[in-house]
Amino acid sequence: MHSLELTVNGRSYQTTVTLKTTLLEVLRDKLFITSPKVGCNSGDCGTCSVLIDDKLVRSCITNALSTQGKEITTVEGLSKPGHLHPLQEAFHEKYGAQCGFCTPGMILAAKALLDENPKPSRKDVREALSGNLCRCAGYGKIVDSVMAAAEQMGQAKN
Amino acid sequence: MTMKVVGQRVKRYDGMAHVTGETRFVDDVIVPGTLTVKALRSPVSKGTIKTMDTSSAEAMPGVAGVITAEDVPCNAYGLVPDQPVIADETVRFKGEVVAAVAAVDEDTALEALEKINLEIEEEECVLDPLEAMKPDAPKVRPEGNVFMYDERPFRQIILGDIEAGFKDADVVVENEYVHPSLEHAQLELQTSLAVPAASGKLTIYTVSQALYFHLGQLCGILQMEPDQIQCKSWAPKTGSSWRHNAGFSDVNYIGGTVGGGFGSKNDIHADHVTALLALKTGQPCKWRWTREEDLLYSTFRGAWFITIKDGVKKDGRIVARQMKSIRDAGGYSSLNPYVVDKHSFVATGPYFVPNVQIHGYCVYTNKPPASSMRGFGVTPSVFATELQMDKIAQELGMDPWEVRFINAYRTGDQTPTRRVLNSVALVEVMQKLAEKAGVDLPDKLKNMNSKERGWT
Amino acid sequence: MAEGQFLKATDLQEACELLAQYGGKARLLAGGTDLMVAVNQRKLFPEVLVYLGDSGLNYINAEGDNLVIGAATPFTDIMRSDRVQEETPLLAEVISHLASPAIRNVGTIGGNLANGSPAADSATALLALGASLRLRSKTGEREVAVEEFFTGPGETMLEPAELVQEIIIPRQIGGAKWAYRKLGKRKAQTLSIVSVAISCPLEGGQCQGVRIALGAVAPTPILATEAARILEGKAMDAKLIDKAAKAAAEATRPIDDVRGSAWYRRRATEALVKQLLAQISA
Amino acid sequence: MKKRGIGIGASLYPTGMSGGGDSSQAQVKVQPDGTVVLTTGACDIGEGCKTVLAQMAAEVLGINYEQVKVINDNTDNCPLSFGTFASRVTYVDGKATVDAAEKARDILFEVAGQMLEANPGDMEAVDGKISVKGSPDRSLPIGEVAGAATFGMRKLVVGLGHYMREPSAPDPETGEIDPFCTLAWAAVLAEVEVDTETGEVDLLRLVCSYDVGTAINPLLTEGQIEGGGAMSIGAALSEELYPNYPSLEQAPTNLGDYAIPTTMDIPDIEAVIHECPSTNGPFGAKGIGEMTANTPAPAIINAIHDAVGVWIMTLPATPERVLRALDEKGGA
Repeated sequence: MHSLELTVNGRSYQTTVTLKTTLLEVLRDKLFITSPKVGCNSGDCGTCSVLIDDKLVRSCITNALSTQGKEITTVEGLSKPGHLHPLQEAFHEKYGAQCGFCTPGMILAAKALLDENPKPSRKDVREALSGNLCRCAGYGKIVDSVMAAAEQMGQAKN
Repeated sequence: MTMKVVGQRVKRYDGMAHVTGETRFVDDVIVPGTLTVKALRSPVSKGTIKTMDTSSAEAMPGVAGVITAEDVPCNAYGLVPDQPVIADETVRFKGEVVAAVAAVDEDTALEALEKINLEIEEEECVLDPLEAMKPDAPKVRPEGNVFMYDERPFRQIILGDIEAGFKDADVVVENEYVHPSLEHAQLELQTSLAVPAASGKLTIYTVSQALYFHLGQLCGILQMEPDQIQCKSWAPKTGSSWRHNAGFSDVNYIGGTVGGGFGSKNDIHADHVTALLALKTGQPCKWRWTREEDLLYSTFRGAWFITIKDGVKKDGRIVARQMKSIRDAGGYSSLNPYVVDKHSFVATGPYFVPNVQIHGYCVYTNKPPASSMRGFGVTPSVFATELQMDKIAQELGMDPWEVRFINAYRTGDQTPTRRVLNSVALVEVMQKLAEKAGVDLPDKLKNMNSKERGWT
Repeated sequence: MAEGQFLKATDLQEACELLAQYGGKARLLAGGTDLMVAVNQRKLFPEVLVYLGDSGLNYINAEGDNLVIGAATPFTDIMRSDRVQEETPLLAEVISHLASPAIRNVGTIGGNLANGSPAADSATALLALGASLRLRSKTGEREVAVEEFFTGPGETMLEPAELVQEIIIPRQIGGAKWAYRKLGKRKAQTLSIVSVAISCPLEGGQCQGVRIALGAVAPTPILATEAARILEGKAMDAKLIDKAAKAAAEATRPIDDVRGSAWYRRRATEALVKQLLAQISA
Repeated sequence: MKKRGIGIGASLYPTGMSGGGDSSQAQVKVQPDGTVVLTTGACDIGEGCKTVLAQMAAEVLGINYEQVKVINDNTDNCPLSFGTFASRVTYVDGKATVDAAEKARDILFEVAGQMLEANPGDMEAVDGKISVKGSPDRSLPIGEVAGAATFGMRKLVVGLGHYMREPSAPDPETGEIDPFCTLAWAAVLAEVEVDTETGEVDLLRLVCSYDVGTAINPLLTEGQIEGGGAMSIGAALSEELYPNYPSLEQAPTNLGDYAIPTTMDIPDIEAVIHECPSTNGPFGAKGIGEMTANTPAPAIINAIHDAVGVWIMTLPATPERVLRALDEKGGA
């Protein structure tokens, strides 16, 4: 076993992993952070999306040992009690979530976009979310949600 | 009365939990001491199990239990209970479960599967339903490859006089349509966690989209006495080493929050196996399918082969429809006979046809069992019917809108199953569509409504 | 079960030494976007992982007439690089259609090439750009043209203890016209059924050094050399374009697979080459 | 060359299991403070049944949606629902919920009738109050009534509801049967652009018009229309479980090769809601969960025909199928 130290949602953790352990397994099975989901284990669906040092990645095909010392963000880390991230507000308000299974990954993909591009077009949003599959919603209301959040965050800044 | 809540765009009840990641799906439930389940699947599409020796697997450190068909009290389930939980002697599709293992972790479970000594004598299979319908085709099932609706090998729907209808027609339009097999591709994989208790109570965390439907079936698997078995083809093992005698209140099915269904979770995929392993090992057992397993071996929308022959008047009226639809059901009934029924009941689409003859076939092949998927059997009938409408329009030199307006059901029309319709709105729905899409319909169509035909 | 070793290479030299030390047992890990899929599916049981994330092989430099990209540079970094966008815009365009944003964030160009996939999108861009690869081992280094690098489906000329150090791309400052199309089962996050990348420097309206690269239509990504020869030194017109497109289709050796038939791949190659050349000449 | 075309399709869809017999039950419990717990066996598979059932209960009891909490998570406590399929939950479980809520409301009317010295038959539940119809000054907050019922009159303010369409079997000879609760209606328009050289189909526009009876929650209704539309787009253009049917070879083993649509494959779907109330559904509702996935595919295929004159008789219309059809026809 190898020792692994990493920070998740601002809290540091130490755990042990093998050579083939994925970041997703660390989060779910060791740290009990379950918002990243197992949808394919091959990087095809995006339900396991998390941010590593603010960059969107697939935790299911991220070798855990490659995250040594890194900062991981999951959707649990976006909200504080009684205070949602504007993206969370918008997904709730605009019906960006149906079954909810893709939602955590979708919100993180959207966050990665807005961090870099605070005023995206609908096309920008579609491109940024193109690796996150949703089988319920047909994507329109998801794009609506991201656009609304961008608007909200833009106003908050001014 | 004006309504205050109904009709409002209120936010999703569980939306807050979804966006915060709080929503707990089956895979997110953590119970200490849970074993990992993996299944051994048939490598062939059809065959007879000659050897099934699990002793080496059972002897492995870390393996808590192995089950085979011998361990299933009533090894037959489904709406038509004809599918074994674990294949017993005969395998009918590639990927059919022939044994399952519960072990301390995934690696151990997978290693144990490799230690099971399985020999299957491969037999000639049939994958094409059109081939399977031939008298000399390899038998998927002992009693024949076509589901019997009463005395017929098809569901028959008859209205009016089909021959008179064709005689009355000016033109006959006949075409063949193929609707392929489709996968639900719901994002939450087939997953089940069964937790036994010393009291005898079994708790199952399920992805089911039909809790009570599955509860009933599961109790059937766990308790039925041999003389209660409805299936004829697969006799249960009376010498089963244990029997649970479960009633509805002995099992608590926990679920209700499903990560996408679309019909993929109307059939039990994993709960029966985890339940049996939990009862055998006395430990919580969890089985999460891989995406590959889910794509290849879970239920799916079976393929359809549809022939439509319509008798049409020059003015656009369809006066006769003869339709033959063949459903590739795969190896077991699952919900297929029902799917064919639903398809057949509405096989003229949203159009009034006075003379109708529909034959819907449910045909078994050596594929995983097809079953429900969003739209059941209606999806392929809509596909075929709507292409057929455009082909009729083309044949008559008519506008595709007009053909649909002319034939659209009106209030008081009779369906092929002789139901008289109320609350009909197709004409209005099409008018709204045209308006939204910026299509300027001719006045004749703009002035139609669903109350009356508007033409003679 | 053997514990396995996770070794971080802090520089190129160390990476090469570790590869030499552990021979065939060692696997290089950068983004892991292909490697970990194989591990998850239990097709690969690595005993030694040599991690390249901190090896310093993440860079985009201008060296004389060339742009030099470190093998462990993630796709997103390449795609967003001003230098790449200005000097080899074809590469940036190709990468923008590759896999998905999350994969591009960590997947590296060296890893993509080393896998030797016939459908490796980055390879078509590099073939069209006339790039070469610097391969490195403990005992030496060599530079090979991208067209020589691939030897078969999933196969490259890399020796067991050798790695891709960097990619060397001739800079195309001004002048060069280019075009790219990828045809997959859907519009994003999809493997190529056919991909075509064309780089076509024009001098006085004439094609000079045109290169037409084809992906997913042969055991390796290939160059349609005959098609290029047809165009070389000529001004493009519809007739010439047709001829070149047919020649490109002739150069393919496609297979039937889950994504498309050989027949279709050949036809689509012709169509895409034709459309892209028309786009370039317009 | 690229050519554009427009295609339409129409359809109907039956609400509830064909042949009936699919029962559902519900329990509505009014707590002593007037808040409500609805217990149902219906699974929420993403369509949002918890939301619409809570809306129905709130409407009957004249309270806010937020005051209704829903439990649907286990069979020990939740009453029976046959399942979330057959587009049945809004209608069948909806009727059971309305039945339960009305029965709970009847108890409140009876109690309030005693408190206000009025006939329970003359009461109404609106705006969180139980009032005598036409006399807004004679009213009590629902919490006060529920409290009085619980602590004063020792009553359990619980309504148990049920609905089941009588089971029926088709006549073996004619197939005659009255199989479904009600019918919903749909029409869809698709606009495509077809590349005549590669066979690629680009879906430019999808307009979906649905009769939903009554939209209990138009936001969720749109969600169904858009989501079903996306599924049908996948069926029309890219999805196929057995590419070499009937052979099992080359069946996709991952979600890259089984190509469900991504954000880039779906245009902003335009949803049109038409409301022709069902005569017997809860508040006139019908069920459209499934039918949304049926009509876009043929509309897209008809649009391809309109664009380039070929019929794709076997789904999906992959570029390869379109190109082969164009070859057979001798070009666009």
